[in-house]
Amino acid sequence: MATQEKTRLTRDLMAARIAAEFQDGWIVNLGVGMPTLCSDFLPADRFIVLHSENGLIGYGRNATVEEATPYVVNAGTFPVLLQPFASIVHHADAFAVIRSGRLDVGVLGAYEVGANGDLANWKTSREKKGGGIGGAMDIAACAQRIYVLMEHTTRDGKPRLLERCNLPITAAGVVKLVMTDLGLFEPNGEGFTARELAPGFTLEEVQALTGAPLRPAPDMREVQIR
Amino acid sequence: MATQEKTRLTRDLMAARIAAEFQDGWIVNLGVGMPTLCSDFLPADRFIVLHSENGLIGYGRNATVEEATPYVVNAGTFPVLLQPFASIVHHADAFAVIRSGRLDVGVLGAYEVGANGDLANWKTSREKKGGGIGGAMDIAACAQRIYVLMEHTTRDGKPRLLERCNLPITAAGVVKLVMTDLGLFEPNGEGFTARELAPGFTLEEVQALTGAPLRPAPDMREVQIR
Amino acid sequence: MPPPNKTYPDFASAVADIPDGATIMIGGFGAGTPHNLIKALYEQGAKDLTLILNAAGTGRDPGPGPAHVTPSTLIEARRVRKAIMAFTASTHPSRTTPVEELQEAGEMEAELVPQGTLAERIRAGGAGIPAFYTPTAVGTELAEGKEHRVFNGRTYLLYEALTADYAFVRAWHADEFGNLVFRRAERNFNPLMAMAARCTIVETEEILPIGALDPDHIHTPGIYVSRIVQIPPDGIFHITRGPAGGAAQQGR
Amino acid sequence: MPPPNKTYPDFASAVADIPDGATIMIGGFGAGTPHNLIKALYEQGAKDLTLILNAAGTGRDPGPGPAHVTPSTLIEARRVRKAIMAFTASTHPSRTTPVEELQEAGEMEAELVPQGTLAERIRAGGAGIPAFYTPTAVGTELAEGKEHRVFNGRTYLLYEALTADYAFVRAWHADEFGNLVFRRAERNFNPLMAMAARCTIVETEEILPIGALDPDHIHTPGIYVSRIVQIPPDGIFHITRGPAGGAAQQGR
Repeated sequence: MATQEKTRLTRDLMAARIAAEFQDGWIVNLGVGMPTLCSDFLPADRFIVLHSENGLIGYGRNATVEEATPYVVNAGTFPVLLQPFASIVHHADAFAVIRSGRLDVGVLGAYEVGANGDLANWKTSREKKGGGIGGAMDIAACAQRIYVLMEHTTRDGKPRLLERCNLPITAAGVVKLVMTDLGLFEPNGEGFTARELAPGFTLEEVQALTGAPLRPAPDMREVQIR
Repeated sequence: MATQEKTRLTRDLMAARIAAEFQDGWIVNLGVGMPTLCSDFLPADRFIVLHSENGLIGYGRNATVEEATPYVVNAGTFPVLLQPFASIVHHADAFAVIRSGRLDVGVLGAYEVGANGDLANWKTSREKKGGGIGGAMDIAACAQRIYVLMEHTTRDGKPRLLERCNLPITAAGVVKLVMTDLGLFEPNGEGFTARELAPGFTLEEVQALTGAPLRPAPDMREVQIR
Repeated sequence: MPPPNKTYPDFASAVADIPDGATIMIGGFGAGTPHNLIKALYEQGAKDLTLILNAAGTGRDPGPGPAHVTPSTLIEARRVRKAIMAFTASTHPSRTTPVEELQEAGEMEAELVPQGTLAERIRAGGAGIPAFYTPTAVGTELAEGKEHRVFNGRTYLLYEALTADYAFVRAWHADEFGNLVFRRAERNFNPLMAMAARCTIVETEEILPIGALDPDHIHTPGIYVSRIVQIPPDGIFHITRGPAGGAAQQGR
Repeated sequence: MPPPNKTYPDFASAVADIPDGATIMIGGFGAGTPHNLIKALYEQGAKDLTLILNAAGTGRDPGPGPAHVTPSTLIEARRVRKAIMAFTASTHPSRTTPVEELQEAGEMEAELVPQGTLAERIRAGGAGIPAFYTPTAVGTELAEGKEHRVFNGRTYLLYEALTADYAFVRAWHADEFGNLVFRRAERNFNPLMAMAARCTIVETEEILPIGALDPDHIHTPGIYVSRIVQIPPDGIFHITRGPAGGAAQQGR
């Protein structure tokens, strides 16, 4: 394994891996950006309801150019397909689903995740007045659990998994699982538990790119989709 | 006029007379009981939207036995007909219409009306624990104006138009017009202004059946539908 | 994978697990009442219940035969600990209801709530809103002891949300996933209660295959529904006012 | 008497009376945006506006030609005094928006509200609820200065309702009375805003005669609608993401 080529995970692989965590019967919200890729990788042997902030309850994979209509789009406004069991509600009722705790998981992008489960994904500096919250703050505060899907480091190589978030948080202590291009991690209070690592990477190599102590899970392994 | 026979108004006449007050474009809620009779007497030259607590927006006259369906009923659960422009909403949205002040008038039955416009129509004694509020308290608190449709006196001849209500009130100072079987009256703070009287009745005769001072309107006349 | 089929074979099995002490919302406002589920609950025997509903029915005039069980029947049988309603008394001042009598006798609790506030509290329960302010009932006996607060110069009362363990809902059509369509005035409280309960049980005139309903026409998304029973030919489809004002049961 | 016909001949006449200083809600979430009304407002000239909407658009990348005016175009033209939105910054951290720049420069006010709270504040405005509590944003920078309150052991924030002078709404079908039907994801904020504004102006693909819509399928009752304009063949029907992520205007 030490001689294996190091391969950061592709966005599709990251989406597919986190989608494999969805359990049968779950109601799932996929955040704008990378998380919406998950809709193409739902586990075939489980019944999953994809929910979108704009009121789609039961959408499916991304539409091809031929299939796309301007009427059926996900929260990122990309065209998707409806499932046969789909229904539509207005924006307040879409957030009624969220606030009442009915989302089994929200999969969100992030700028930073803290070892205490804090999520920061709405503002890129403390000084800026503005921000892009969208539905993330509602989802983060109210879903049964939050999974994060993000690059392990910033564009200039700085870690995004930190002991504590530097940026203003979206919600406190809500992240249960973080999927990055270097593996699958669980916040554990003091740092992160590495459950899976990208092919060819050692724990030490990933630790060097992580801003909090990494601990290997007892059964830590290479990333596997199922 | 003094020799004319005294005629208390029929329920239909009372309903028709108060319905003649509805202005073009008004949204109107008709309370359970006598007020629902108004739907059979809407002014033909005005556009009126009848709203019901159960979510019918735009119903019309009472259905005949042949026309009745169990699906289309008014707040009193009597079968009515839908207008061609009708729409249906759920109970919370039906009360959104009410609470947001969009009812131009609510026509309600009452046990008592005070000279200060107070309405009492949900409880028949101060001592009783229970009551029948239904939608009346929301309508009374939020409609632009309240018209009351009731018998002028109780079954044992006691007045229902009073200086102040004896019974617990439904809302304070909301009644603008009271239609009884003896005429049409406006609460004026100290008593009631008689706008119209039932055929053959004098102001003195009606005053004797009224629990607050009656003042004749400058143009007081016999009840006329239009 | 396709969705689970939530169809139950009969009303008895759909209400079988309701325990003593459960809180149950019951839809309907004249039209749209889940008569068959109410009857099945009566036969099932659960007691010490809390009911949330518009009105309980008169109880004294249960209509034609044993088929017509109303919430008042449950109340008369002393199986309801508390009721939250917009009518605890009859609209006819000369009649008394079982709720009034048991409440006066201290044998049950009844909370009287204006109907719009009741609907909004149920809506809030389903929407994850714990409490809200409303102008209704300010200045009345019901406002005593309630928190008053002024917004933009007007006084409002604070009310908390309502949720339930179960909701009994009556729909016109359902698909096997539990997507619901209501017909006309049968909608009323039903979609709100479906959202506010942990387990929503539906009786419907017809269960359709998945895909038969237009997603834009669905009033209650299937995610809110746990169990569906199709009303059998000998079930209760409607109870309407008879010619003399009494109840008349109607078949399909 | 039949209902009034609320049809207006064109977008210019439908927005002609909007005064300086008006508060305007604008529907849409990608899909369901009233592009033609936004463009007509831009051409009409009203300024000192308050806008309530999900996001303003990037402004810098207005898509193909002058047809594609976004709320950001109004903002860049310094005609917006205040915006209440769920996105005041771009989701791409590398880009800045006109709102951000004007806000930093003190030239306009921007209130950032979580999207679910924004939707609920608009819903409350239309429902006559002056204020409500929500769990969203507790523990964040947005909660600073807000009233915190505990219900059943959980902490919530108080938010007040939003209403507006005008709402711009995009519907699939309308009838002449203003009953509206939305298609799929175009519904989003539109029916909520229609209820929360004193004057709701609708652009629609097709105006149908009264009676053409099933009352059970209507998403917005006509009582909430004041003006309706049918999008002409040369109007903007949809603006969708092009192959490269940019905007592409689509005809019918």
